[in-house]
Amino acid sequence: MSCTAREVIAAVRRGAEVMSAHRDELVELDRAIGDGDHGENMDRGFRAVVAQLELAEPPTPGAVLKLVATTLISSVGGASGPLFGTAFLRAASTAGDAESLDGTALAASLRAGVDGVVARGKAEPEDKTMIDALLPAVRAAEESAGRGGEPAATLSAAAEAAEVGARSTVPLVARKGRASYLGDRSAGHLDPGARSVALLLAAFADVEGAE
Amino acid sequence: MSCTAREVIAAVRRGAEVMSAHRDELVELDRAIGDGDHGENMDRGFRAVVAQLELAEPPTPGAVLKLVATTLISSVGGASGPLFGTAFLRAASTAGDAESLDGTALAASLRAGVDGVVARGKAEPEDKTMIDALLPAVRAAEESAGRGGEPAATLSAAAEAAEVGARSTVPLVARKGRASYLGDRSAGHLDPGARSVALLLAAFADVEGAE
Amino acid sequence: MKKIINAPADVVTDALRGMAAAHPDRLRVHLEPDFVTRVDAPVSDKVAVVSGGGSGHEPLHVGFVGSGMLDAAVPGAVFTSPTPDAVQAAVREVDGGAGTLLVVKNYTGDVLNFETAAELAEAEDIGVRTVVVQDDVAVRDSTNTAGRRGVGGTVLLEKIVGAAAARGHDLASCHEIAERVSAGVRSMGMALTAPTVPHVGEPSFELADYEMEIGVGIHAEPGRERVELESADRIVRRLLEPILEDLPFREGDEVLLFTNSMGGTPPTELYLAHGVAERFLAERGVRVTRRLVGPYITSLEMQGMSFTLLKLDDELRQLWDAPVSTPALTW
Amino acid sequence: MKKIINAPADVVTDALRGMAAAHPDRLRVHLEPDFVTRVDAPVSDKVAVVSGGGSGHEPLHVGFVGSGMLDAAVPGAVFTSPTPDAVQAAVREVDGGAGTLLVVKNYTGDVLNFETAAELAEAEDIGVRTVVVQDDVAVRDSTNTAGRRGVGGTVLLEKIVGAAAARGHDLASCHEIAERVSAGVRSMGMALTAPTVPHVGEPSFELADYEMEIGVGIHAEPGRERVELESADRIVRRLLEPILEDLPFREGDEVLLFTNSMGGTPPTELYLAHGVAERFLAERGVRVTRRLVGPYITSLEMQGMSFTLLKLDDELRQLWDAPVSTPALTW
Ligand SMILES: Nc1ncnc2c1ncn2[C@@H]1O[C@H](COP(=O)(O)OP(=O)(O)O)[C@@H](O)[C@H]1O
Ligand SMILES: Nc1ncnc2c1ncn2[C@@H]1O[C@H](COP(=O)(O)OP(=O)(O)O)[C@@H](O)[C@H]1O
Ligand SMILES: [Mg+2]
Ligand SMILES: [Mg+2]
Ligand SMILES: [Mg+2]
Ligand SMILES: [Mg+2]
Repeated sequence: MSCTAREVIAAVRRGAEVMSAHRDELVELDRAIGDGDHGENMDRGFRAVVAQLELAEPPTPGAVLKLVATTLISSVGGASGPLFGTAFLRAASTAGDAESLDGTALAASLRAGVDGVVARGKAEPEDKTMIDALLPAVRAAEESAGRGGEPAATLSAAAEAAEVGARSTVPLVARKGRASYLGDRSAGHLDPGARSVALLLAAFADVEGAE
Repeated sequence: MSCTAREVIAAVRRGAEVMSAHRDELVELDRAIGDGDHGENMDRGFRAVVAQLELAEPPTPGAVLKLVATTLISSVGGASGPLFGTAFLRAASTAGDAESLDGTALAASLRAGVDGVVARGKAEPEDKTMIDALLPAVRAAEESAGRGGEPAATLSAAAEAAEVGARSTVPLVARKGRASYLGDRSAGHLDPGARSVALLLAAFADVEGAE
Repeated sequence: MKKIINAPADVVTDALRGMAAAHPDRLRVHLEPDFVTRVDAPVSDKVAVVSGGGSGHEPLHVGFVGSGMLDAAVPGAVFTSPTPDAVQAAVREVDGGAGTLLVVKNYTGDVLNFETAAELAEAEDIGVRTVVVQDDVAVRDSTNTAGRRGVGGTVLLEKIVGAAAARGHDLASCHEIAERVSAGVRSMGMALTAPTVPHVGEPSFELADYEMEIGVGIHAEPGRERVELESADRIVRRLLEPILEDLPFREGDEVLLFTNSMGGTPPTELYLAHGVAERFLAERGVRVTRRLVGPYITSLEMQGMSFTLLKLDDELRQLWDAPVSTPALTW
Repeated sequence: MKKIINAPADVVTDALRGMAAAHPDRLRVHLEPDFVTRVDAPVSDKVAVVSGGGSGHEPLHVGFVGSGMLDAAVPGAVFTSPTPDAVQAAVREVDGGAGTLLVVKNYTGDVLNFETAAELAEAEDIGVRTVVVQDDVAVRDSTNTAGRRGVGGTVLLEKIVGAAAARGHDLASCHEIAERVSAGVRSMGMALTAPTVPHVGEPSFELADYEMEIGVGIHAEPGRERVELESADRIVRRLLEPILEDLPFREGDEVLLFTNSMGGTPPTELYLAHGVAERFLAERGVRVTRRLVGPYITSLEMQGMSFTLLKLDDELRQLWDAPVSTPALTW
């Protein structure tokens, strides 16, 4: 089994629901070590994505990912807008024109997306950013796909690893993004961007698992 | 017995002490129905008077009253500055060059002062202003002096009446000054200016009584 | 009390010292008695325009000293009218031989102190006329009050009469123009929070988290009513309706709309309210042709706002447009 | 949350509508994407100066659009960088053929979004150069942070480079001047209270009644330390000493001193602090020859202030003095 545009669209819609449901939680996380807008940013961005999907549903997984990317870039702003935007854009390129993605193709898209975030944001592991959720997620995805995992298995491996990775940001002292201004005071808080990554991947895995 | 410049000076100094001791109370009263500066205004004014008295002590009761008047006028500001200033100025005129004031002269000075406040401020009885303490005070002073009362008796009659008069402002709805903007909401509060009048007259009576 | 100050009693003087340091090319600051004059005062043969009042409403009046507006401003203690000797000293310093117009806000203290100052100046053969601004429709004008308070209209009046004086109008004409502005201007304000007077140390009133005060004065005097917080749309309506009712600003009238912050309300909210007000007035056919938006007459750090509407005619519009150069208002 | 607004999500757009109504003669306001241009843009053969960033710092940047300063400003959501398409649209609208200088405050979001915008504009053959302002000495500049934040220096840089563009400097020269300002400017701020972001509804941080935050950022980012409230004299010292330590402003140096309110701090306190700062600098032989005092880069309704010091040379001083005409800054 491999996932089609229809499934990617369903996953994105589910992601939007989750972002909306967790808006206030993400605002609170960002208020603690940032400027309190992350939940609003992600919610605004994914609402815009859903609005775009109402107008027309792109025909391929790659086209869906590209629509998500450009919509996030032009509606989120802040640090997370260009970073998530780049991730989806690179993932879209890698997905290309394929009608559907198998586990390996999915892992490759995820890898391209994560590399894009690293290239743009220049964060390193343990800088207390979304990278700390993304890197373990992509490694887990690649491993699962390498074992011949289906998209559902690949995504749920990624989601689990992202969850662990996000939680690992709690004790860290931030070295990138707004939280870095806090110095030592940033320790003891979950990074909002990492939390978003974990939430989104869990939402995507959810939908794939249900198919 | 009649009171000399020395005694008037002592009375004024005692008045200054009382204004300083009651500064915060008067601020609170004015905060409730005005703008919260009355205690600060009166304290600033009487401290300036004491500073002037340190430089030179005027030779007659009239000259002392005039010094109090001009100093209050140039240091208090607000509504109470010109009103108390006018009161002391008119009182000084009436005291003239006399070396000392007996009960009758004292009552006459007080009358002139009160008339001055009415002329400048155009308040009527029960408008909830200092007038409501001053008018009963001057009537009591005139009565006491008419019965041949000494300055000490005259002043303590005035002080007692002022106290009652001040308290009578509590239920009134203000029709003059800043408290009038409150309309019905001004009822239930003691008028700060009336309270100052009562405090000052009690302080003056205190000193005269002690002589 | 959270303020960036040293001794509370010195706040006004310390701030004036800072103003002197900040504007050496525009202002001359005098201490004891305290007043501020334009650096080139007196301007010969020009009517001098002098105003003043309690401090805490900055930039009013000290920030409006300069060419095309005030020749001098006399700040009293916080929320306390200045004393006559200070006003007299300022008048003496800026009168250029053509007389002085005193702009007074209608509060008992200001009226009485400026009255005495005018007498003192006249005794020195300085021609003095006084205009008393009383534009606050929150106060019902009746024999049961000290009369309407002078609020936002003061800013517009000082600009316009300052321009008239700069153009060479004589004292009688400046006074007539000032009275015309005063007759055609109305204001109403509201507060979300209370200010704290430095020498008091406590907020001037208590307001619950969900409450606002409608019709508040610039000394945090209570207003017409205390109601629950509402949307900007409704707040704007609550302020503009009494203004439109009081002075018949009618369909087709040309007006200046002044949207003022009480100090703590930031530009975003103020512009937002201004936009709502323009639509509200347009719907009623009132033509806004000039506007002023900003914190120009404030109440320390109070959050809140006020609207002022002034009926314009050709002369008033031209005087409004005339150049002005002061620390707080320049064009 | 006490604010004069309608729906929290519409605050920025609603405020822009009000700005359009308030300044029809100066500004053109575009919605979706949101940006503000001077009414006469594009100015042919002049370098266009474009800035932007999250809203909530007004008058920065929208209030600085006009002749002698910005050609366009691009406001994002409150405290959130604008998106690249909005910046690109603004550049397209104001570029007059001589290229565009982007003024970016150093925050991850702003840098990334403007970077993309620059790429998009270059793809359309518009010459673009970028200057990143990073003047906040509260943040230790090390590999352990996102680098220093851009704060008060941005206002001075926008004024000066705006004047250079107005005088006909080309893009390379404007960029060089901007880099010179950036190299010679340092800032530090403090807060007495926290702002409340409309879509959050709660204060951005909690501060006890007796506390202040030293080194706070304009998005209410925490600062160097949280200490007990102190006198203005000590607060001024706490802000100026790190500035003087960081960039050697030395005896004899000529500087511009910018005393900025974070929004909720009123003029009295600001001028008071300015006066203290001038004395402090004079004692150290630093010559203040130009000053700016007011709320120019704010953090919503936050009470607090910041100082910015800019080293002046003849060219920078002349560019500072050059005429400017915008809603918030005019001379
Ligand atoms: N340089 C970076 N690289 C990767 N992620 C980053 C970087 N800077 C910030 N982030 C992520 O962005 C998140 C904050 O996003 P958001 O609050 O939407 O933007 P902003 O910080 O501009 O307000 C952080 O929690 C962090 O995970
Ligand atoms: N018209 C008036 N006639 C007599 N007394 C007045 C009048 N207006 C105000 N007062 C008195 O002045 C007092 C207030 O004085 P103060 O607070 O010092 O001045 P302000 O009202 O200018 O702040 C009031 O409590 C009242 O007694
Ligand atoms: Mg954020
Ligand atoms: Mg009072
Ligand atoms: Mg007062
Ligand atoms: Mg942000």
